[in-house]
Amino acid sequence: MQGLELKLKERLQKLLDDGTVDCVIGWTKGEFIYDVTPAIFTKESGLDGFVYNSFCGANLSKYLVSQITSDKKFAVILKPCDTYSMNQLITEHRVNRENIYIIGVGCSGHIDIDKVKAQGVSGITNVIDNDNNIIINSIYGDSKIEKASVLLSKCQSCKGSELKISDEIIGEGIKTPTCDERFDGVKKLEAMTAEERFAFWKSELSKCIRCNACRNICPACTCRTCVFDNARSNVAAKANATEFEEKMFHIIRAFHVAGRCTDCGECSRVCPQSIPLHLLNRKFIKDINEFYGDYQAGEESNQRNPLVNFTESDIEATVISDKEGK
Amino acid sequence: MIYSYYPGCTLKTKAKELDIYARKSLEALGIEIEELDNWQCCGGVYPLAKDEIATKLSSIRTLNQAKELGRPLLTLCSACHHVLTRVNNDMKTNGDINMRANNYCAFDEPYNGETQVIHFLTLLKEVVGFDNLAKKVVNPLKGRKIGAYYGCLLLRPSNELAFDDPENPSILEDFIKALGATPVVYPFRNECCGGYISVTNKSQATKNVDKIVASAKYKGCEQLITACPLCMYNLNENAGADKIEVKYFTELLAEALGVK
Amino acid sequence: MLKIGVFVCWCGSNIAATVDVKQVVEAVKLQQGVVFATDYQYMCSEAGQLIMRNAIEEYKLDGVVICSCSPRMHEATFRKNAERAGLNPFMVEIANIREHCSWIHKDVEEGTIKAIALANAAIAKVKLNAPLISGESGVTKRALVIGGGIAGIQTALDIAEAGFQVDIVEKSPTIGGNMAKLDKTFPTLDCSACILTPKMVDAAANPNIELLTYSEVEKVSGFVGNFKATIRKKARYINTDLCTGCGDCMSKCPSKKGKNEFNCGLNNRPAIYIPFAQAIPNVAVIDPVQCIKITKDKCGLCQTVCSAKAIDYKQQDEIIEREYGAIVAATGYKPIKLDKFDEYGYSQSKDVITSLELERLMNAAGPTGGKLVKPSDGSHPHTITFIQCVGSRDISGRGKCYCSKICCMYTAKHAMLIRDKYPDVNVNVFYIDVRTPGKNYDEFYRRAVEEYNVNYIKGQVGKVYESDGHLVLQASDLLNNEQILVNSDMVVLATAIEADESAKKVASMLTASIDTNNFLTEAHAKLRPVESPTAGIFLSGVCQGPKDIPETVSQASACAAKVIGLLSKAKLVTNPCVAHSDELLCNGCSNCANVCPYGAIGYETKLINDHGIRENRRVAVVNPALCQGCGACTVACPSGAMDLFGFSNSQIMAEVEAICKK
Amino acid sequence: MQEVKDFKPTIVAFCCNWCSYAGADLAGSSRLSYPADVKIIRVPCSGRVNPMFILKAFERGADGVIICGCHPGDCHYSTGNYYTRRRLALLYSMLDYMGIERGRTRVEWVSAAEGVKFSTVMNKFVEDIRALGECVKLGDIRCKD
Amino acid sequence: MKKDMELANEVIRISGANPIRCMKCGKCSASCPSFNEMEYAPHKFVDMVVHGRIEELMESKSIFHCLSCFACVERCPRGVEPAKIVEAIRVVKQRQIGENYLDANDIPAIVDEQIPQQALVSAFRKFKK
Repeated sequence: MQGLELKLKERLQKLLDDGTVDCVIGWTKGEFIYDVTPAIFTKESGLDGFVYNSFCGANLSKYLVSQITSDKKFAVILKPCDTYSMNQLITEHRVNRENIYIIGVGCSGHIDIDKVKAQGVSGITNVIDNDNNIIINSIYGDSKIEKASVLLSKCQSCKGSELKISDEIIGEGIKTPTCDERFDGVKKLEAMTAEERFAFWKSELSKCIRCNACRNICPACTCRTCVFDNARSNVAAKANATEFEEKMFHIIRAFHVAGRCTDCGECSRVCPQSIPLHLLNRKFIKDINEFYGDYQAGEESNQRNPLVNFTESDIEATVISDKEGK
Repeated sequence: MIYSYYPGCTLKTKAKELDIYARKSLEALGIEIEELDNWQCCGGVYPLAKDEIATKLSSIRTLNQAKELGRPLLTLCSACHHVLTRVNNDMKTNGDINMRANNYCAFDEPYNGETQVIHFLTLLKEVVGFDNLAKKVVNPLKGRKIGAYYGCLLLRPSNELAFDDPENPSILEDFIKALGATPVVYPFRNECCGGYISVTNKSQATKNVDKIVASAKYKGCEQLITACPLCMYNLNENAGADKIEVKYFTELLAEALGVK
Repeated sequence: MLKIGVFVCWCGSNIAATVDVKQVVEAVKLQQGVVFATDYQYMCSEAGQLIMRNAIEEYKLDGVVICSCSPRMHEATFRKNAERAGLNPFMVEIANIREHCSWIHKDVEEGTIKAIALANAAIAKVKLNAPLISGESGVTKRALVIGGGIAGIQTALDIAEAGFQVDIVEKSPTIGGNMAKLDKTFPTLDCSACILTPKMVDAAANPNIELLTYSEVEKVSGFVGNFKATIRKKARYINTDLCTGCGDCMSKCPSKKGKNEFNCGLNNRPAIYIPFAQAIPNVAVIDPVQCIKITKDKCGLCQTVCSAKAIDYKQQDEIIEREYGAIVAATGYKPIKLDKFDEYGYSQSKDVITSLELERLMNAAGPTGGKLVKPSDGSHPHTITFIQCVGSRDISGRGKCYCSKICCMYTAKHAMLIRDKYPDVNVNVFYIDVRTPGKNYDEFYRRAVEEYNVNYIKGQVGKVYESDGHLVLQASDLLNNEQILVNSDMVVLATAIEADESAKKVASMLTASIDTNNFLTEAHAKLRPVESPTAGIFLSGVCQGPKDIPETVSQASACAAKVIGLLSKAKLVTNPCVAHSDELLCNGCSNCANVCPYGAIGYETKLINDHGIRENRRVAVVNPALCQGCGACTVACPSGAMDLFGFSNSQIMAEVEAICKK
Repeated sequence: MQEVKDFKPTIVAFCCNWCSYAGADLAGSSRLSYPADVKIIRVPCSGRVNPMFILKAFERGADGVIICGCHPGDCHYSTGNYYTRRRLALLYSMLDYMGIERGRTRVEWVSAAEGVKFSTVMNKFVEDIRALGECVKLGDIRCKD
Repeated sequence: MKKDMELANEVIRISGANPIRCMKCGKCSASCPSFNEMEYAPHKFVDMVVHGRIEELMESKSIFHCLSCFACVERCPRGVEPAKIVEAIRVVKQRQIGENYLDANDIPAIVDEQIPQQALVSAFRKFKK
């Protein structure tokens, strides 16, 4: 990992120096090693504080959306899974590809600090992540942890090591060994009775505080003004006044990104209430795959989203209302 | 694939030939059947009244038995085929009959018309294939002019039986052709001989039979074949002055296959 | 605060019998914004409209709700009326309390409650209506007629006479359709060819008409005034400019076993053929399936005998794209197949024929030169029996549920013609009812009975069979309560007619609606009988429902009048209920453009002032001339930037809320 | 038990102007009855129906929502109902996934000529909704009486 | 009159047929192989049921001459199913005590050597309760 950080830094400096780009979207270090924040570096500010380590799991593609009208050129560091979002943003004209220089980084999975801490490790000073096991240096000594057990949830259903779009590639990665099948969570819910499903979502969604973290991180949720913020939309609300509004917000949010969601998992990652929001998006993905054939949003740019597409022989909508079973 | 075979009452008594020749022929054709244990009478007639359940139960038990064995149910007698097919349809499509019958029978699992009822002729046509049948014929019945007598039970109502074109059927003619004989099409082959009233009103039966025989002879039939013991009896016993030889189709089949 | 007026129509007793209109008036008065409410017997009458206009002026109404019949019926009437009183016509909403309420409910209390709910929904909606101004679009001064039978020919001739260009697209090699096959026509017994062929010639000669025979329309896009059609001209393998129609090729062609379509398959034709002597265009066509040269690359005789050098075995299909202002469907009919009616023995005896086959057998240009003979042995028949309603009025699933309308009359015609030409032939007709509405029709049928002694027997036929060298009909004679056996040499089946198999595809292409029998639906059964509900699409002839020739021709001309009316307009008023995009909300994501069937959404990079932030943004722009107002884009748009005038998000939500309010 | 029998559901039917609304008109002019619980909202095309309308209806107390459009292939706007079919299959599946009774939502294709079908569909839908009873899983309790 | 219609409705219910659809074309009677044996022909049957004349039909021997061959059902253009109506009347009659058409005691006198079992089974099923 440390080697990769150096390589990146060196290359980015060069890109800034030779004028290929004006800015870099990367991470800046915080107080602790796991305390990293997405940041924009400019030629003027230089790459001081630039960091790339096992905790740089966030998807940076969304930060380009607000730069669409900028005439500056940006370098962005994207992991394989982030490139799907980039493709989707290009498809929807939400970023200006001409002004973007994509550095694809090889990836072998990123670490969820909460999962590390949950294993009883504290006072972390450094992490050495070169193997299936990671070594954690802390003020109380070193410990060795199986990497798979502390991966980010989204890495546990890794889409693979292939970069779907990039201008250059730095470092090699491997597909992280997946811990669970992508749709296991959805299937588990589907196997429940309607009453159980209802109770599950009622208890999960009632935790929602409408902080909009899911919406803000989501690389598919890029509306200038969200319908839920638009006073004239008849559905605007700043907080959930009723159980209905909790459901409404999340159903509509999932519906609006259906066919566009790349399943990056950021929504669940950032949710302060730990609501498994990805289970909503994955339900749509699973249905789309089952009803209309396998589809991966962002697999390439300029794909046609299945919700703005059809075939004459599509499955009838009554497939749901006439469905047998629980 | 083994077929559950349902002979029915008459094939065990007065229509033994229909049954025996069928068994021999199937053996020659390499089709395996197993007679259903403890089969019950189909009831002889399909009860048309919508509120009749009891009279359908024996058929339902038979159908369910075949379902439990996981085999199609092979029929031979036209009347049995008619009754079993229609009762099976009821179990598939009529919720009321289905519910009441299942409540009464209380099988381990409710019976919902899962069994496929297949007539011997359909088996010959679709499973064996008339082309293949023709190849297996050792004694072609060359030069014999044979008329098919369908009667009513196999064909009607066509939307339920789905056996053949009710007004211009061809399965028996194709069968006759496969045996090497010449099928003779005559208009009254799908007209009723009056089987149900053969006990109570012989004179009426005679009138019907005479029309059928006259029509067959006019078109040049030398012999008729049938799949129905009731028609067989009626055409033989209740014919007026003019008679024609009537055989079960299985007898001809056995003859042509050289197993008679 | 908007001022709303509500007008509740009784529609005589149609509404008032099941809906307490007074109670509706009282209830709507309680709604916020309603400053005036009243009821009247017939709101659509001049007196009713005056009440509305007066109220608009007196109360300075901003919006109007009419509780009446379906908006599909009188929305236009009331909108016009509002305009007369100076109110924008799009400030009118209709609550459908007749078709959707009084006519389907019996209980007055229930009906009244529902009527109030529907009125409240309309009030909620109208409060959010905005005045709309209709735009304009141009009209391509050319019409397309699909089908070259008598209906299509007549429509095309009338349109061409008015000075507009018309294309007739006919799928078979000649125009003329079914009428060209007929011998005589009822009720005047004039010869079909004598009245049809001059029209065919006129159509070919008219400089405003272009005939595209052996061609099919493959795709239609666009909208009223501005359609675009893709037409496939199938390869004839003949250069039509060179072919003189001499027919030498036909006599030399060795492949003579093709079924002669024109003679209903009663005789054969060669692989290269001219459908019939008066065919228009009078040029040959090669059946590619039958031709030995095309299938096996042998023969080539026709090319050697053709002195005009017109034969081209390598000819390919040609694709033509044209623009039209109006499209006429004139796809016609065909007799149904009789394979489900074999109790009549159609497939078992050659002497059982359909009425259309009889037309060919009696036609001087037919396979027998007009001599009526038994098809089985060519001998003279002594008795001919007609059976009516073969497949008509049949709900068993075998036939068609409707009356085919023409059979009673043509059967009387056939019976009469046979008795006239061959007085020695006995004619029986089995009928259920004899239906003869029409000028001189019943008189015509009575002549068959009274002058020509045609034996009409009330009853149906159960079975037709052969016995002793003739056909026997086992039938009911209902008036005598007997089952009778009738001997006959020939049996003629008055076969039901059905919409041509192309109708479904054509309707689908034209987005014209179609009924369960595949007949095209008219915009209104009584008041707009020749228009499809889709603007710019018109219906001519039997494609709309069974008709005889006089009716077909009148309808064809009526249809032409409507087309001419449309094509004569310099500009069309467009529906202002179109989509529009809020630039401030638009993400420029293209989802809306992806679902737009009209290509009406484009993108522009515009300088946007978003609350003081000025920047160039890619935003969707709707072309109102192209947009037809379906609203598919509004749902594809996640941000809600795209909305629809007249059916806006907030209007529909307001209706939902009003309806769900307990 | 008595209560169930007297239950008057609120049912919102979105009907496209060209086929299903006309089909409903035909049901009316043919006097083919269906329960007054069904209230129709006219939309130009079934493709105009936004999932938010459906959810809004439930919020405001609807017990069932049905969307009717032209038969696929016969859409007045050529393709609108094809999108409807996809959108609603997915939306309904999501509602089912969240435990909402799937009988409360339906899509039916009714042409302008199918007055009989319109009436049959509505009778059946109302019957189904009556059997399901009041919708308590979706909806704003403040909107209930 | 009211009682007659009640009986007619009972017959219609048992039969599951729909006599009101009849358009009086006579196709059933044209197809019936027993027409000449019957006092009331099939079309007449249908009409009498529509008009509630069940008792007359129950008294008629016609109901026992129908062969249930289904020719009328197969060919009826209106889906009326006359054979089912005849059977329903037969059933209503037999369900009345002592109204069986066939008496077991008469059987030995009328059977012959060859008669198949099935003929007896069917005769009892059709004509006796």
